[in-house]
Amino acid sequence: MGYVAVAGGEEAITNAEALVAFYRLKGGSTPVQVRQIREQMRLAVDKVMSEGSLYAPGIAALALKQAEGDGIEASFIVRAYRATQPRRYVSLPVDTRQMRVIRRISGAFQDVPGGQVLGPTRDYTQRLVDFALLGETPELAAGFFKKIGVQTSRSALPDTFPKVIDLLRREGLMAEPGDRDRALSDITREAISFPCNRSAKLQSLARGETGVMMALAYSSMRGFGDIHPYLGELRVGTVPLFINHRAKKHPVYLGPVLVTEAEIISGQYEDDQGIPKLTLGYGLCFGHNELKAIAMGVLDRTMQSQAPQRAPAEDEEFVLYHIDGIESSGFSAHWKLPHYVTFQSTLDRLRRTQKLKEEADTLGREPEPETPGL
Amino acid sequence: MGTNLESNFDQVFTSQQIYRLLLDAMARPGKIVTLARLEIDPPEGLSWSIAGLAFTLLDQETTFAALPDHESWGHYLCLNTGSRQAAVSEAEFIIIDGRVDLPELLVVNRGDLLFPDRGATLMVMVSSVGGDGADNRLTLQGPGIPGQVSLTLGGLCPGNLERVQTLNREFPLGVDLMISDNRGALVCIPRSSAITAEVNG
Amino acid sequence: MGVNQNRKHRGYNFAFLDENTKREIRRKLLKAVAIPGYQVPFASPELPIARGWGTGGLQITMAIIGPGDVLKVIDQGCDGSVNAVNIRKLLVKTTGVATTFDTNAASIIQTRHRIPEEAMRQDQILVLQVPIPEPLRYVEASEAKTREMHGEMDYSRMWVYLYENIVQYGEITIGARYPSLVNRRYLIDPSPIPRWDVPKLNQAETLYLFGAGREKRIYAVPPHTLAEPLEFEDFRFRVEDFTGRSCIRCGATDTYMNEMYDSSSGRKLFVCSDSGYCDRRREQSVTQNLACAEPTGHPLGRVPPKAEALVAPIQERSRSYPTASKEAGALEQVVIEGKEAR
Amino acid sequence: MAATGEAVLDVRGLTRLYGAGCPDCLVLTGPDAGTNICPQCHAIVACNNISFDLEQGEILGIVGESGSGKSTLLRCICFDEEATAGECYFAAFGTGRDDAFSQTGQARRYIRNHLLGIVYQNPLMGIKPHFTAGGNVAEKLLTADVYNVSLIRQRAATLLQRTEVPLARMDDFPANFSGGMQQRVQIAKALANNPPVLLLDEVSTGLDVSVQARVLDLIKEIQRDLGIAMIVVSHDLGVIRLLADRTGVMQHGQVIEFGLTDQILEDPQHRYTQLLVHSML
Repeated sequence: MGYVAVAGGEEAITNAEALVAFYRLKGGSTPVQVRQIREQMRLAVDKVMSEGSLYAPGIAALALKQAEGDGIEASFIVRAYRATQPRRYVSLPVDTRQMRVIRRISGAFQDVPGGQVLGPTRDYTQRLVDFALLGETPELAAGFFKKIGVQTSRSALPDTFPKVIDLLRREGLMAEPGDRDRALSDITREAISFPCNRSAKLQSLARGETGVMMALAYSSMRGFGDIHPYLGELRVGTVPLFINHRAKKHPVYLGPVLVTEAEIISGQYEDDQGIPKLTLGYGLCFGHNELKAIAMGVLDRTMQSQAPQRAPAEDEEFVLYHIDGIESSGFSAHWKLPHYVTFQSTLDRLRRTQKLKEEADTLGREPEPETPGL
Repeated sequence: MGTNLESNFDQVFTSQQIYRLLLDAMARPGKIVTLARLEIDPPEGLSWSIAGLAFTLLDQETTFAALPDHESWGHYLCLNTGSRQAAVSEAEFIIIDGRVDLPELLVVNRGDLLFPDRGATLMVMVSSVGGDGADNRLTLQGPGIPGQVSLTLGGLCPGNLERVQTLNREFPLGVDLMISDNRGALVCIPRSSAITAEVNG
Repeated sequence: MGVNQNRKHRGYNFAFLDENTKREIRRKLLKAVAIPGYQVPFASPELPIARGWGTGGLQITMAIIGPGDVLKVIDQGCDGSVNAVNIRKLLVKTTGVATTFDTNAASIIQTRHRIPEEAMRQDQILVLQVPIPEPLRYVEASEAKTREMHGEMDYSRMWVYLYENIVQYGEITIGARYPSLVNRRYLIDPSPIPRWDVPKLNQAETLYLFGAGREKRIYAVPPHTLAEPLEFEDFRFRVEDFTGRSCIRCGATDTYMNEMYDSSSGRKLFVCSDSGYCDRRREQSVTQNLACAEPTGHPLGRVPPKAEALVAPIQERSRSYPTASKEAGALEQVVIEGKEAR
Repeated sequence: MAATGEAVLDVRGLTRLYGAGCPDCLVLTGPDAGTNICPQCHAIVACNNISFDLEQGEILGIVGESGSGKSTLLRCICFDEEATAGECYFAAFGTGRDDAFSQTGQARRYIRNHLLGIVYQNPLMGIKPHFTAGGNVAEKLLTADVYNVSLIRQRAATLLQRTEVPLARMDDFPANFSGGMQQRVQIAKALANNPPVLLLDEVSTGLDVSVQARVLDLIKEIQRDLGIAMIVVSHDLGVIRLLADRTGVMQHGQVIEFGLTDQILEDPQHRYTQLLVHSML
């Protein structure tokens, strides 16, 4: 019979874990409530859901609390939790034409059917530190509600909006997506391979890390690549989610999911009939995360590039292998692990080559194998 | 009979035990391991040991084909593993009665050079694995084998063996064999093994 | 002792992974064994351990482990290393298996960066954690291209890399992760084990399984399989040189050692990287009343193992590969002595 | 003429189409049609049912204007492109009657590494500018299983000397070489493992006249000394006249005339060949 091995490392780990909790609470303020994070750190929660690849605002908020606000760490917790969840159903495709929008804009047209809906955005505010928030109290918040009137004017908005790209399609200006997959990939059940099909690409992008996706997309729009994007349409809102249930005749409604969708219109390519058309890059992610949706749309489009010289953002391997925050953070952090053994091996080689060089220098020749006479 | 939903197979622990034997056998071609008797009730002609291997490896993410094509086998395996039936040329697992001459074997998928792992796995029923008096005497050479190893198989149709040799003629393309009798004796011959066959008169 | 009694974490399946995930890994492992050295892609779902911290090895262990196994987990050769502890904790929490520090007593050993000094047997499995499974990354960044190169056994660029190394430095400069050819067909990255351990892969008794979780690849070196480090006829593969070194704890002169600087004297010291092996040697020399260096714990965070682990004798291992020249060692010795004199 | 009458390479019915093709492509294109583009389906018939053998030690010339299909022919033989139809037998591969075109990528790689040397018009197609000159020669030797550094360096030195690359530049990167010197490194590399068959595609095109002459002399010398069988593709009949024992003339994807080079030059049969020969004189 074996025994359970224990070691000094175990105690250290336990202590480190306790210290983490201590550092989180040592300031002495009231422990932050998950509901507060969920409601008042809305955009952080959305980012964690999207990068954690799980639509669960409560879990995401809890993970943020646990991670002391570190978004990547929180996404990692959510992703690991996701991997343990049974996969009972695959949802039906969502139709974003049915989206109940809270925000909808187009950068390509001055006016679009349905109109521009600014919604909750900081885009046109001055980024001044709002010292008034220092003294925010429940009473002040209630006063604010009274002032603006919480009754929503939903009736003033149409239920759904026509899509900008549909208008362009109708006019024959927009290329049909050429690489519609016959069977959808599932990147959580099968490692991606290259050339990568579209569904695997979009899945990878949808769970990518916002910062790195933005950086890659930015590299393309700034000059490393030939993409000159227009924001055809950006919408934020809820879409209804359905599944097919074995026991039911009709699709079963599960509930609303908040998503951000970006449709990036870019320069022309010839379609399969040889007619020049505009091309589309598509971005969709969980929650309200406009930068990610835009970056995703741009990257979806850059990866379709037919340029002979591939810029980084146009190389699908380069993009898809490097946008996952869980993978990149894990590997970047793993250098903290001991590497004594490999470093020893490196030192061994270095000393050996230094010695060979030294010997060669004293003999006055290059440190290389003999070149035979001619 | 034979269309039973089996409740006596422990998906967690029995399949783990079978798997370790299987892994050992695949790592050491020619080595005979013995599966513990399973209390299951597969349809006529399908041995409990092959059914046990199928329960261990097949699920809704895999496809299989039966040769010869017994409807009852297909139904039983679909029901108990969730695996889907596919054409012989596409299936990932081929459940085979090795005693029957099967020309269709030649169309089995042997993978491609980019993804040789897509080559199929053959689960082959024979009358006996090991022991004397068997009609096939094989010599195996390759990874997992110190030098070479002899293996006797009873009731394996020689034509099928030749077809496997044809499928495996260019490593790494090929198919991998798990061969078992109804006493639970199991031997594996991966594509990396070079097979030399002597057929006894 | 029943298995489930030891399972503390009831919220999860035995060995954490659900059975579907295990089955996929099991299927891929069989293909990996059947095609020695070929990298089989697998789904590799996230684990509660970070990517890059051993998730590939963990998934393999979780897919193969059973209640009767005895587990040893090491990192840098050491059972007490914090990451080894963390991985062992997760496995014990979810399986309840017995664990050991003793290489001989283990049925499954999960390891990062080392293969134990003691020769392993055919009833054991070694699971190696792999950060970068692709040996051709030295010369080609693209996965699509390296896959094609493996498909056609097109390894010339790797060979030229080694050739140019020799032209520039007079020697191959690869330290750990030394590319090796398996079964004369597939080039593998043997994981960042030192060159010292590479010969152990060749014609071994034991099955070696390699898992790269972040890169989603599994591969294997079966027992009794050729695994040859790339070398030239006139520039042989060499293991690390420890000529003139001995372990300050157990006195061994024939093990892979880590060097460290003594915090008070600044002197350079050497210590066995395989803590289990080192402990056993110490234990033996103590029982034989042979004097030994300071009776400290293993510097990498090890406490003395229980006595029942110390059973099998130390096995000598003969090596067919030369170490670097003795002069190199001598040269360095002078430097160290100079430092001491100050 | 060093040919022995023994075929080292036998090509049968090699056909290469760009595009989907239709049943009438091969009939509706060629010299008579005056085009290699199928009027029916717009597929390009780059090579149309080409057969020949290459004898031990001979130089076979393929001449034709650009777009006639001659380079495509070479690229199919060395597997840079996939032949649409036809067979190809190397005497040194398998039994000698194993069709190379129907082999897997792994077997093709073996043939390419062990039985072929290729020299492209653009030297950077054949050499890697970030490997040293010696490393480039080494690559070819390493693919052919020579694993001895001093042997490799010896052989590289001999070949680079032979191709007039200064030995002092053996460990430099060809990225810094002139086009002519890059081309000579490429030839040295192609010769490294003494391949039974050497394919040369417009090797002197684009080089200075003096360099061109030296490269052609070199090829002639190599053939004389080493007895390597070669296929030389060129648009320049002068090059063909200098090098080739036998010559095939290609137009619109077809071989329109085939025979001893001297005969073709003295007594061209096909109208197009006559035009070529007369324009040279």
